[in-house]
Amino acid sequence: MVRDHVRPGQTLFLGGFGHAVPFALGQEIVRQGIGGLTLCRSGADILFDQMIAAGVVRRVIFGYVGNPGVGLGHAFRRAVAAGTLELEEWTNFAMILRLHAGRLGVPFLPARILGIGDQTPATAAAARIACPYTGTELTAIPALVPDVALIHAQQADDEGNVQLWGVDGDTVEGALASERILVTVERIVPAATLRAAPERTRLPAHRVTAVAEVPWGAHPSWVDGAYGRDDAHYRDYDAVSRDPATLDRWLDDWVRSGGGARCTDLLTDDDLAALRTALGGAS
Amino acid sequence: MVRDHVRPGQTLFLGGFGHAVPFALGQEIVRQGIGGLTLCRSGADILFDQMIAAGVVRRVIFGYVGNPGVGLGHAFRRAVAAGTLELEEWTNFAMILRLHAGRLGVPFLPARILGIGDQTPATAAAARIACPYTGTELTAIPALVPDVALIHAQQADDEGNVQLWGVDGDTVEGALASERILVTVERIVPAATLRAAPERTRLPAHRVTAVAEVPWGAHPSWVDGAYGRDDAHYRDYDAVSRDPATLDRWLDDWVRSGGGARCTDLLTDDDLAALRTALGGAS
Amino acid sequence: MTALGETARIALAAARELADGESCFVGIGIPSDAALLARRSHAPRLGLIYESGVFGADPPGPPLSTGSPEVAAGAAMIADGLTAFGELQAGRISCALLSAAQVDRFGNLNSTVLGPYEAPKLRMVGSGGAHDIACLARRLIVVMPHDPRRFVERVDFATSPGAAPRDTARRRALGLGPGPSVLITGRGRFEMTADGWRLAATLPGFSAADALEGLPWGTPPGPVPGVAFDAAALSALAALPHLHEPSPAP
Amino acid sequence: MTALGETARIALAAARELADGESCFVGIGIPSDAALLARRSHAPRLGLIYESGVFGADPPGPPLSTGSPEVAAGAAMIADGLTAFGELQAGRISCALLSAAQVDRFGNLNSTVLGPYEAPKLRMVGSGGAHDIACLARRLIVVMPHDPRRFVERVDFATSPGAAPRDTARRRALGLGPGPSVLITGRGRFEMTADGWRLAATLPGFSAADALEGLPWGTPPGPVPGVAFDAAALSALAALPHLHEPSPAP
Repeated sequence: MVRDHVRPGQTLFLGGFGHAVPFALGQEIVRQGIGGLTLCRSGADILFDQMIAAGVVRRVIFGYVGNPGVGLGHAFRRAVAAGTLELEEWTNFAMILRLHAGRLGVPFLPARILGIGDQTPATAAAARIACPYTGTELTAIPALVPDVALIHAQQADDEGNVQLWGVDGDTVEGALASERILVTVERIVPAATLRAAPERTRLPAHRVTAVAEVPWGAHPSWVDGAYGRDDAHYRDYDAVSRDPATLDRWLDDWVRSGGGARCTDLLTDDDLAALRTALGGAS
Repeated sequence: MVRDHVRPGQTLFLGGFGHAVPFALGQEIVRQGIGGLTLCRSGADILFDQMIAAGVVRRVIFGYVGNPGVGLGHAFRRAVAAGTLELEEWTNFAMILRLHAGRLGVPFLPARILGIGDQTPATAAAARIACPYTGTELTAIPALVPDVALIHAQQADDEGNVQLWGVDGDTVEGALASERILVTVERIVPAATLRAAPERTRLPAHRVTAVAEVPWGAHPSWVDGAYGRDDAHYRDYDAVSRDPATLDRWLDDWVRSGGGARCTDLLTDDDLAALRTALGGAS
Repeated sequence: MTALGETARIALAAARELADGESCFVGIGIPSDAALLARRSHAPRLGLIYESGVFGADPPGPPLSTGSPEVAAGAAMIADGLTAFGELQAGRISCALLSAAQVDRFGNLNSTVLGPYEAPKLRMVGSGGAHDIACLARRLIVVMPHDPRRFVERVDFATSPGAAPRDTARRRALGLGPGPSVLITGRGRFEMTADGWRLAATLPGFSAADALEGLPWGTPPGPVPGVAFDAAALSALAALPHLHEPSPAP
Repeated sequence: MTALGETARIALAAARELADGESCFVGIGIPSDAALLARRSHAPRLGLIYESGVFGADPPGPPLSTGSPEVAAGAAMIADGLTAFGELQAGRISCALLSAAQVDRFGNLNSTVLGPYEAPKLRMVGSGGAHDIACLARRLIVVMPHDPRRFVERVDFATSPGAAPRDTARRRALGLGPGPSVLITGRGRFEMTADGWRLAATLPGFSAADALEGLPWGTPPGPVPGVAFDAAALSALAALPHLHEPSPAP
């Protein structure tokens, strides 16, 4: 799926705001060495950091890059220091609005933010406009239309309708803003099962380019109703990612040699059972 | 609830796009004779027409007023001809964007519509703006913040969290755009029941002014999972509303003497059972 | 074939305009019926989208409203109106079907007023989503019964803008869709040209003269082919009872 | 009382700022802990809102991320980030809590870089929603451990704008919230004035001199009252083990 639909140099939206982060898809891109990419989303976690460490990322468009609740993104931090990563830095709300504008098919949306405080080069370049009715000064947040969205979700049917529930953040905004949508799911379900709960469908089949069944495809993040978040993995990543050589060996073990769903091969059956019944997982 | 929170002359958003139209709340306003109202929504059905016929409406802000699939809104049509109703006429997408702007707290949102074709006085007065990035000419759709939203939904808990699923249209947009939200529900449920399916909650407790349990509160429209749409009632309304005197008698029977949930008193038990098991109702 | 009612003929002819895998924004009535016929015959993966926010619908019976139980029953996705119109504005929906009270030479549609706006002879329902669809759809098919009163040189109010050459230039400048390209009536299939509608084909049982009878726009440039309804579509029609009523021979 | 760890003290003191029935936009860490403490003691109807789109949360344990299972578990509503920030921008959320790497005299917060933006000494995580919250919140409470390195005359980068008099005027013109009004540290409670933070109260076990130790802003204008933690809050704290660690006496 990745081989057919992701090209070097493209702009990719990565789904998952803490929940349902598309690790399997992102790590497959690392394995295939598809480089020169621009990654975007509002709040990004260690999948961004891993892809930066693996050298496939040229540029990030973001509101936050780190290891939430744990600390900094160390590969991100080093790449900034080395000058090997271009930054286009917004805020989380600004990123959501950039994607919302893309999704709605307008070139910009107005917002009250970014008119005060220190600005990054990106936000300093944003246009200021006046509301034609009230005169209020607003920031014109430019639309963002990524080439490809990478999404992990609970389930899809054969036609490609995708059901995703639980924490969303900007996942659906980013998917619908994108030209193409690639999806991994925990399971493929019959069309009748999906159509019995149409409110859970968030991406309609005609917008979805390809779907693959990849259980555990969001590990170490979590999938509501399937498995909990592997917080220990996020904490471990902080330790291994502080040193570039250690991180490189870790990427060999966890990403390059298998990765994605298969990185769960490195967990014991007991580990997986514990995650399955963890908070957020199946009960 | 209506007595405490609705004042003459206010602007009311009426929820329900075909589904879950707040008939009980609207008809209670008629019974209490709260007049001089402005009603707004995108696509409005016969509840607008009844409130116009009852003389409580001074103005409508709308994209459509009619009896969907059946015909015109006859009281609406007559009030326009008589010059007793002020029209502020947009389109459905424009109304959705007006409410969306209100909900997002910006004074306008840009859109590609309303720049071609004949314009109503309202749309002709809408400002045209240029995108500061692309130069594209766009229409600035002004925000709409109704005083009160009237909403019917499936269920709520004691705290006032409201769950609404199925067809939405602009119901949630209009509710969140409004200063206050009044809600009738088919049933009050324990907080634990509601919190077991938090994706179904669409209005958070701190935004909801009051909730009342009013089973059948959306009849003759429908409530997903509870009862089907009483299409025969909509067809009958077309017949009775063609003549003002007939309509006035009908309003006495169906609205003024009881109305809302109680208008189902006029249906037989067999009628109600049939609606409960109709398409869309409980199975 | 003359046993087919007018609604059935229009739905059959309009269904032929829709390809498998397309997404199609539809309203209530013939637009919905036509898309459903296509989905039940040659286009099983056609995605029906209603302005109420329903995607991938497959109504088990004719809905009265875009928010009716029939629209929701068995749908693939229920979102909201913002999602439906947003996808349309972003150019993510491949086509749309519209009808109205009046259509004119350049495909302007009227669903607002007969007579002047400020003092109408008949106040109708208003745009609903029709203006938005006519602006934003990437491909637009208009369906109308062959009732000459509905076909006018210029509509009383252009609720839904058409494709006159001047409008086409403005549409391009605004980043809109091209406007209506095909008109299906109960008797013929018309295509939009720089001079307005041109009869491109006739429906089974009707001649070119029948198709143009009472219309304010011109004669066909030469011989006009006939549209043929295939067996799959006719058999799908048979399963939609409300479209299967007989009608008087023309 | 000196057995209370710094995190617990800050959470207890910040919780006192929140009234029952309020809605409160919170992030991970002490902001989340403080709001939860309030909800579990004097403010049982406090609505916790996370930028991930979760409303009415009641985390059973400390989440690492605003999208963590603990945030979703038992929440009243899960929507999306647009809904959360939209409600904030529309002024529909009564207050917010923020923390950061640095805070300065006028409540500017830095979570972007130490050193210059183009050549940082330390590149941090960036704004996330912090800038947005600092602009839009109708009432803003800042929480910070008492680590003098974090308290500076002027932050290296004002990710989240403060409430200097010049900024206050601009905030009014832009229709923004007033900026930070209260700062809770591990030792004191500060209020924003036209001259910047002014010590308004001390936390149990600390003197005014302790509260100001190592800070770049001035002495208190006179005697400063002490904050008292009530029994309900302390008992709620006991049920939140991660906040109950002992800490060295000051």
